[in-house]
Amino acid sequence: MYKVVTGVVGNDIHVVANRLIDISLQARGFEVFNLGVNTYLEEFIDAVVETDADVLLISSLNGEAEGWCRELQFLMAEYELKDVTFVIGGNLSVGESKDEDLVKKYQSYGFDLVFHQIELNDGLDQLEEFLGKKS
Amino acid sequence: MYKVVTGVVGNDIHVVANRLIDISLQARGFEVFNLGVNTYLEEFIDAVVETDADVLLISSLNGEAEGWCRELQFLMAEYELKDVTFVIGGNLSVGESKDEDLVKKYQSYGFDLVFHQIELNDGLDQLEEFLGKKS
Amino acid sequence: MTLHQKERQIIVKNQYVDSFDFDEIEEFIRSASKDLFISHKFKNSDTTLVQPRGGFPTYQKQFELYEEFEKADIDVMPLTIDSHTRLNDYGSAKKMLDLSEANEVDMLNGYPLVNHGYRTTRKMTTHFNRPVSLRHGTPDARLLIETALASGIFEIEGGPITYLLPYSKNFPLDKAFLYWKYVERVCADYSRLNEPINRESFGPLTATLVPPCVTIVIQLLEMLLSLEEGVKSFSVSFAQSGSVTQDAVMANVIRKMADFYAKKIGIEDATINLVYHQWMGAFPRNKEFSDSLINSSSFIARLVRADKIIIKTRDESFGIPTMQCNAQSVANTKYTFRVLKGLPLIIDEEEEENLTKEVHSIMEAVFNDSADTLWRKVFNSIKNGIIDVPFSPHVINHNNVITIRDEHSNIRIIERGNMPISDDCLTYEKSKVKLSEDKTAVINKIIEDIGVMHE
Amino acid sequence: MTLHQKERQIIVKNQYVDSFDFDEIEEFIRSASKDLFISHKFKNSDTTLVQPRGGFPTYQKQFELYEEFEKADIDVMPLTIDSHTRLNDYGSAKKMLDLSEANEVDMLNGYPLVNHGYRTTRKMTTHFNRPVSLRHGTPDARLLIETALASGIFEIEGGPITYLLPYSKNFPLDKAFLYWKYVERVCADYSRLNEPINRESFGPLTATLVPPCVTIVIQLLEMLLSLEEGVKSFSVSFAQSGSVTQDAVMANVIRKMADFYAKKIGIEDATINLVYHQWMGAFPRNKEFSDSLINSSSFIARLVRADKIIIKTRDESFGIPTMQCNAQSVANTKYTFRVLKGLPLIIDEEEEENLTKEVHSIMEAVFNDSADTLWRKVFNSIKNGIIDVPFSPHVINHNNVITIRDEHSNIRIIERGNMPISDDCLTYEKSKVKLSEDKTAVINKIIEDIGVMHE
Ligand code: B12
Ligand code: B12
Repeated sequence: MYKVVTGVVGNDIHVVANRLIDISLQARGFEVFNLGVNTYLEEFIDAVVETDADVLLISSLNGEAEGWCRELQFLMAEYELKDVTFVIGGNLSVGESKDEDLVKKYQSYGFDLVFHQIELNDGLDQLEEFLGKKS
Repeated sequence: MYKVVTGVVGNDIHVVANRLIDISLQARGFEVFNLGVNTYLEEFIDAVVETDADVLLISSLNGEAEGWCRELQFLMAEYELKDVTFVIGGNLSVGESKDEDLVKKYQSYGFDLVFHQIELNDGLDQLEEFLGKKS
Repeated sequence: MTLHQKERQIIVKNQYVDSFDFDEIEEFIRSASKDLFISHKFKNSDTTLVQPRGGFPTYQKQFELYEEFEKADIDVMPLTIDSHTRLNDYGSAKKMLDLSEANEVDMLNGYPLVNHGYRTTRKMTTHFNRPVSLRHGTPDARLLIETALASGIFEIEGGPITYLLPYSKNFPLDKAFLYWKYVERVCADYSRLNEPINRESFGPLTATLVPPCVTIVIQLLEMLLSLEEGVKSFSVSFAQSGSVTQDAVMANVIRKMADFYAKKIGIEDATINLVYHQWMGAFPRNKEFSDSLINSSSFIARLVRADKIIIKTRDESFGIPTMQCNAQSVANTKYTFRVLKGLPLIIDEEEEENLTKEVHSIMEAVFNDSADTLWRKVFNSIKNGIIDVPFSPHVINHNNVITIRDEHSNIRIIERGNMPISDDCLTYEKSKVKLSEDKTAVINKIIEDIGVMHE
Repeated sequence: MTLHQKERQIIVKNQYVDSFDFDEIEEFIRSASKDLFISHKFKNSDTTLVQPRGGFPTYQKQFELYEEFEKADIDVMPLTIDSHTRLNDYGSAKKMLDLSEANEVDMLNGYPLVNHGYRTTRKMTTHFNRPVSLRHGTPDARLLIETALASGIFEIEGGPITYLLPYSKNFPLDKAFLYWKYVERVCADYSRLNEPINRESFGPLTATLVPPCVTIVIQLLEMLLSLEEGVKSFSVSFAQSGSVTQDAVMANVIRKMADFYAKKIGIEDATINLVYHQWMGAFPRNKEFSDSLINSSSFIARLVRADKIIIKTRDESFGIPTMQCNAQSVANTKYTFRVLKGLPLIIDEEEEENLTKEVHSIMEAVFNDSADTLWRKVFNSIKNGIIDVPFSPHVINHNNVITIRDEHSNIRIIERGNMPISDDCLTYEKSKVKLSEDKTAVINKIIEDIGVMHE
């Protein structure tokens, strides 16, 4: 059973997707630690360390993710989080953006899977596939 | 006082603009011979000859004008209508068209003034100006 | 051979037409898929069906249009006929069709069905297997309708009044009645073979300041003329008036009156549906605004619980729309219908009472005409101005009724001409508008009212 | 120096803020153009005012946005604040503002008003000389509102409940009440100098299946808290529910209740206006459909006779709209309002009675709380779940009320949690929905109901 820490990053309080993600992950058999909205990157990392999670699944809806997630790479290095799968999804830019540009950018920050404006279930399918291949 | 023959050409029965044109021309002091809708080019020419009109002002709304007006040049030659001002206005093509292309085309058929999708009063202003210069 | 059969043989013999094989046609209709019949679709649907307009000269382009519509999950396919065919000028239609085929430029504003013929057209209708509605505007539509029915087109729009007064200047009205009697009979006959053929009247008329009572009376009369001949599925229709309340009032009254008058002539087994036309008058010259107008029309169609809506496109004021634009309009309307929920029922008793009275008095006057048949009574009533359609180009029409919009944009009668509406009703109508004494002020107001949906 | 004055001095002293010159500010407000006051505009308008949303990080871009809006003849200019400022995180706001200015990329989702300051911002508001409405979502908005009023922004949206329960997870609710009390007082004070400052509550809340009674109770309570402090112009608001009837019912009930409760606390000289929000929930991912949805919302706003509408754009589900897109939305809505006429009045007595009862019983329970002041009563009522907002991210909110849509898309309560609505009312609500026994079926229905406006 995979452990997943999830929540909405930064000053973002869009909670609806977060509630649905919680339900969906549980339905797929994950053990879920939901930090809810308005969660800072450090809090996510702390929770990952504490719960020994396999996945960190971050949502962002209000367009601010970039400002908050640039530092993932430094924190990853600091805490040596090598086996954790990093996922981000939601609405990942202010205004409209080209998908490919965004994906590249967030990968460079250390995310394995980047889902900009992707249906939740499509994203979670891909996550399961990714985890399957990894193990 | 200028005499003007007007009407809607061909199998076109859009009468609303025709009624307004009648009122507007009269208000501007023209003597109006309104043949109404569904009038063929030959009928127009006959009326011009009969009334000794200064202006032939044709409307077309249903997009068919081109099919009916190509023959103007031949009729003009046949009846030697040199002093008559030929005007056409309304919606002069099926579907959307570029204004310039249309104007050129209708001028080549013998029209002096071509008003595709032009406000009635703007067109009539230009007609008066044209008649002023001519005399 | 009956007179009707003789007439039929003459009609279908035409230099522009391939021979008709009536046995084969009957067999085709008898075994045709139910999905081709809108009467069947009406029975099994609880929302408002969506139908655009659309007709291109060539078969190829018409086919492509239907492909686009299919993608938008259209309910009813349109087949709009070009205006040469409407005037039975198949020669010009052929010339323009040839030019269109040769030059890839559309030289016709619709599909020349008679020239294409039923054998070709049927391939298309059966391929898409959705109801097709024939939109024309033809006073003598006998050959056209024979061709349509043989093609698998089982909804026929029009009627002797609604396709004549707005669409023709000189065509003899009495002939139109006889020609349409023929059409009704053919429709009624074929209706016995499978699901009923649906006939639909064209309520918008000239789409220019037509008062509700005139629209409704004409709808009722065409309905009665059709039911008389044995048609069992009929749609009455009207177009967005410019006032939401007036639309609701019209819908409520027309539904009640249709029942009432059908019963009055002893017919209880016919199905009457209500069709709503999106704004049919002059459109704004702005495509975004046109989209807004179109969506508002869709909203009203649901408010008045129309069984079908006939839609426009954002290109309306420019010209025949591209097929993509047309299909987009279908998709948008279907979206609005899907998400628009919880619609209240709108009733305005005072307005409904007034309109009902007006309709009854005109209908009474028509019935009281001394002629022996209904169509002659109606003919006489139009001839003497008991029925009078504003802005009709037809010579027989009186054009003495004058209407204007009140402050809520309701269309109000300020001159009744020969129309036999009571003094009370006229007083009611006039009480709603502040009338200027000045004649040019009235004319300017009318011009403004024609452009009521402009930017 | 009063306590209020002391508080004020502390607030405006902030490392990110230039000094406040209160004498100058008073003088500015005293002599400000009436056109800057929406309260003045409400008085002199008989249609629904149009207001979009919109905030860009840089002054330059905000100015350009206003230029676009001006061209579309906007009624009320918006100033949407970025979410760092909303959380009083002026440091991050400054960092992102600098980045935005340097890189021509918007690194904030709104205008960081505090960082720009009132001296700068006022230049913009007075230049355009139209009412500006401040949209934020800030629990502690004291500094923000001081800055806004000094900038010539004379409509302040929000309130201790509506800007907390949907917008915050941890911010202490009791503090929010006190901070807003401060805001009300500042608004009331400045209201004496010229036209009244308008306060507006944020009715949409989480925009996710909030039942009408919860919305209305919260609107009434924020209104009362504001009037108590001396505010004389207040707007209650709600968002499109998904059912036209439910919208009409809400509008009728909220208007009556606002009058009733204002009188109840002895206030008769305040003006209460009604604001309607276009669909605030999840938008379709199709821009054409979004346009349709937006237009339908505009239609409903007129049906319910809202005094103002707050609009969305076709970009809603994608991100912050471009200014052109936003201005187009204004122009479209204004067009629809111009041409949409003859609107019927919609009344549903049964629904209105039920909703009125629900509102009264919750209000009664709040008033019956043993605390000494209204704000403490309200605080306690939220804390113990008498008021419970579905999908609130805030820790204090119970999240025990469960709602679902009935077949007409009306939002119905199926679990009342601690909300003191009567058994009769709950039975009425539940009678409207066919409830599945299966729990996952209910969850799936809720997910579907959240996406009710999707393609
Ligand atoms: C409802 C709503 C609100 C409510 C939120 C209530 C609440 N507490 O949850 C309110 C009104 C309070 C609100 C406030 C604000 N909002 Co808001 N809001 C919305 C809206 C309309 C719907 C969001 C929603 O609930 N959708 C339903 C859920 C189920 O869908 P979802 O959130 O899109 O999530 C789906 C996918 O993104 C995906 N997903 C999400 N996370 C993940 C993760 C993974 C791994 C995967 C695979 C998928 C995935 O799955 C979900 C289900 O399909 C959206 C616009 C829209 N989408 O239509 C704007 C929107 C998200 N909001 C926006 C903004 C800017 C704000 C505000 C900053 C200011 C404002 N303009 O009002 C504040 C935010 C304050 C803050 N501190 O964050 C912007 C974001 C801009 C951007 N990204 O460029 C949007 C896009 C609107 C817009 N176009 O301007 N908002
Ligand atoms: C009302 C209407 C009808 C009514 C007409 C009633 C009647 N007897 O008058 C009905 C419903 C019967 C009808 C029928 C048809 N119509 Co029609 N109709 C319209 C509509 C909606 C408004 C026309 C109108 O009355 N406008 C108000 C008047 C005052 O404005 P106007 O006609 O545009 O004229 C203004 C200017 O053009 C200008 N003007 C006109 N003439 C002249 C001349 C000069 C010199 C100048 C300077 C200016 C000028 O001044 C006027 C005032 O500003 C238009 C679309 C639109 N414009 O919104 C379609 C439209 C004109 N119709 C069209 C068509 C195709 C038809 C039909 C063939 C088939 C059909 N699709 O229904 C039949 C025609 C049959 C036939 N034989 O012609 C097309 C024409 C297509 C094209 N040009 O590419 C249009 C554009 C709709 C469309 N987009 O498809 N129609």
